[in-house]
Amino acid sequence: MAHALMFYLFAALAIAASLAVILHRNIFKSATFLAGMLFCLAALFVLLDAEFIAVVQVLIYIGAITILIVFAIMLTTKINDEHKEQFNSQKFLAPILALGLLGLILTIVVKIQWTTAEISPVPSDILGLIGTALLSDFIFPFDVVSILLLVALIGATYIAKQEDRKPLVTEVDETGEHGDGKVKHALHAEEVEH
Amino acid sequence: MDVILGLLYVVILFSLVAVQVLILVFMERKVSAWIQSRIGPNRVGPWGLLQTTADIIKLITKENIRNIQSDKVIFFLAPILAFVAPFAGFVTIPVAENLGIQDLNMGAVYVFALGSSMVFSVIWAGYGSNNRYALIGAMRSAAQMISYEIPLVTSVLGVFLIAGTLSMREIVALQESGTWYVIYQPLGFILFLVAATAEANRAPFDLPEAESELVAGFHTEYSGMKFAFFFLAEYTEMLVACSLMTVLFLGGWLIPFVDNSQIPWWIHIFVFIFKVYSMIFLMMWFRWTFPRLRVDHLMQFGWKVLLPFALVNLVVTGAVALWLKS
Amino acid sequence: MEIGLYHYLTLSVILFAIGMTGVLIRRSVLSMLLSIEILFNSINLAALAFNRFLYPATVTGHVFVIFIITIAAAEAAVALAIVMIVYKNFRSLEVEGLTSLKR
Amino acid sequence: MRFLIDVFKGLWSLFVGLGVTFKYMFRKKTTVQYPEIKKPLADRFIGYVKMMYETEGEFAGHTKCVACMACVVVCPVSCIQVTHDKHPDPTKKRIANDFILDYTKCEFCNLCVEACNFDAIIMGHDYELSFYDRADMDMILVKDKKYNDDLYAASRRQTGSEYRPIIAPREREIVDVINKREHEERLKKQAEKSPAQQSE
Repeated sequence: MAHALMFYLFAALAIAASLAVILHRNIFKSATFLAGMLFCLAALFVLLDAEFIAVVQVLIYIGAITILIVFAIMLTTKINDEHKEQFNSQKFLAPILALGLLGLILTIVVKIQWTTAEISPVPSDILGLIGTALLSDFIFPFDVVSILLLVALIGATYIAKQEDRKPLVTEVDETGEHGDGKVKHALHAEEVEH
Repeated sequence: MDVILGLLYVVILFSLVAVQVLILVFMERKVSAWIQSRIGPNRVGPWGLLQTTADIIKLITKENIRNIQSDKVIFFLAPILAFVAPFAGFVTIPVAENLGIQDLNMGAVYVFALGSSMVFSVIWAGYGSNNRYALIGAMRSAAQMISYEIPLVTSVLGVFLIAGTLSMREIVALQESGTWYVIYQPLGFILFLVAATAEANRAPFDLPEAESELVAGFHTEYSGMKFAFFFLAEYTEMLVACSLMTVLFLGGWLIPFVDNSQIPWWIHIFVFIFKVYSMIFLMMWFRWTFPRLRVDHLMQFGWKVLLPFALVNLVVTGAVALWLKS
Repeated sequence: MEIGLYHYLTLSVILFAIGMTGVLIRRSVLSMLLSIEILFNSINLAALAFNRFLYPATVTGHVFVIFIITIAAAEAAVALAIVMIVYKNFRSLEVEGLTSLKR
Repeated sequence: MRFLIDVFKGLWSLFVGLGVTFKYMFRKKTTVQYPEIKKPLADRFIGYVKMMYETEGEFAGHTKCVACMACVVVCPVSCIQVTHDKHPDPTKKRIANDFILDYTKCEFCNLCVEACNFDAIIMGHDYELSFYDRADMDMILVKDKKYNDDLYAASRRQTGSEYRPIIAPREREIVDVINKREHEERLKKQAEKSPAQQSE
């Protein structure tokens, strides 16, 4: 009973939060709602007896990825520009398409008879099992992911650090000057001093 | 029934933490006074003991001021999250052999996860106040916190490697017979101490709220009760960090070289509290000794010194553990 | 009614549809990034639900989720670097404007 | 290698710093418990304007101020108000009846004291200038020509121990010498004048 109650509560919250993510005009609040949705999902993971994944979700998704996105938001977009058009021309077509897809997958999900007759208890030492699995059965994907992370790290640093490339903007900004010289310093103030 | 019991736990824990924070604030003022050859608060109550109580009463009865253009909801939620996140970390910390609310299977990681979600409260505070100083302070603070989280977690991995478990209670039990993990992991302990100080935004890493540079960083706009919550959050975070240190490195409630099963549980509690308070004293001592870091040095220190040492520590620990095993 | 696999899968599919809508209708690159995170998480939920209800003795679903989270972190880092450079060059993050690799 | 040496040197320096502050923890405390214990002030301390009164002679207790208005004129913030009356001493023309100083304006610039030709006001050693009421800050230094103990106490919190403040001792000496000389000259003049008057 408690399980069902918790499930419906967090499911409703997750759906509401994700709707807020895609519909809210203020992008900072969108990111905040994303964190809320991730937290609800972490709660659902606990209901699914995956406490470790729930903790990792909070630690990495909320604590690192969402914060990174918030940083990018702060550094680029004008947050309070709420009167701007936020949606593109597909805003009526896309939901229909998504609803169609939803119906399709739901039909498939319902049609299939999953063999869930008995729910056996989960092993107690799930953490040890994950560790063993990562370093035995999944050692190759594990290595590939490690290398991918490293490559992404180097690549991201390389892309973000191209300060000697000239900014290509030539539009006139408010002061009447060309944007040329002024664009650089904001993002790369700390690199200049080295 | 469970719900009522849980609520009871929360209320008890909250009052305990609040009292601890009162004591800690008083202790901080006294330690700072001694280091600067002063006397410190000595007027309100006997030996000035009621000084912090008076301060808190003043903060609570203060008018609640809010910038009219600030974001109401986010502005309100930020101090609450800032306090709740470290407060919830107390759930897993074992104070004595059978004392502690819940021993989670991955207790330590749970505490770190809560610590990482604290960053959000800082960003909320900065954004919600609609104030540039607050926003700059918040961004600095967030950058600092996510940078120092990595060495913080990496430095304790050695302990987990030796212990082979993430459960706090088992980690303490493994340190019976005086083999504290600080002996096996001195480097890890130092790194954890430094990173935890930075994580709690304490001096010398208190750039986010640098009084002389940024007014008060992300809580510039906060006053009264909400400010009190941020204050509470800082000290709670310190308590959690020091409790973690005690559990992971200093043998929790255990007394070394003594048969601990013969000792009554209330002595264990006192031993635990004594250890936690000595670590807190160390942190306060840091605060009143070291000058504040410059912002670029802060990042350099985190990434170029702490992280490499933490990784080296981890690799060496792993290699030695493997060698001993084979 | 007992909460079973169907419930979790339904929730997962709904979240997936919402995420997809978000990717399709938003103009800003960052909003699309947020929607992609929703997509990732709906997959995580499905993986964990399958693991819990079909093969509870193994941890394959958990391992998958760990990989997905790792890749999401890498993706976020690279995407944000690209967002930075795009913003530097175009002063805007709207997808319609980003039709050329160079301007 | 150099990096490692730097790191260890840095670590060592931190320990040294901790040692220094640890030593300071057991030093003698330098706090002065203020309201109970007061540090002696420097002689030149500029506090609170004080009125001087005649201490001897026929008119002891009367103010020295003769309402020449020099201080009123020189005051940069116009914080002094003086009303005057006829002086009971026939050799002097006027005497201050009310001497009111507005401390909300006063900036302790010492100009009035320098302008005073009769040594009637002086910068005292009182520095506790906080009040509960704005009206208290209009301080009445003289009322009805004479020093009035009650009035004086009421107009401010009496904190200074000595009524007659010490300014820099050397200056005090010079002032005393000058005063003495002037007094003698005045007496001499009087003595010269009076026989002449008598003779006339």
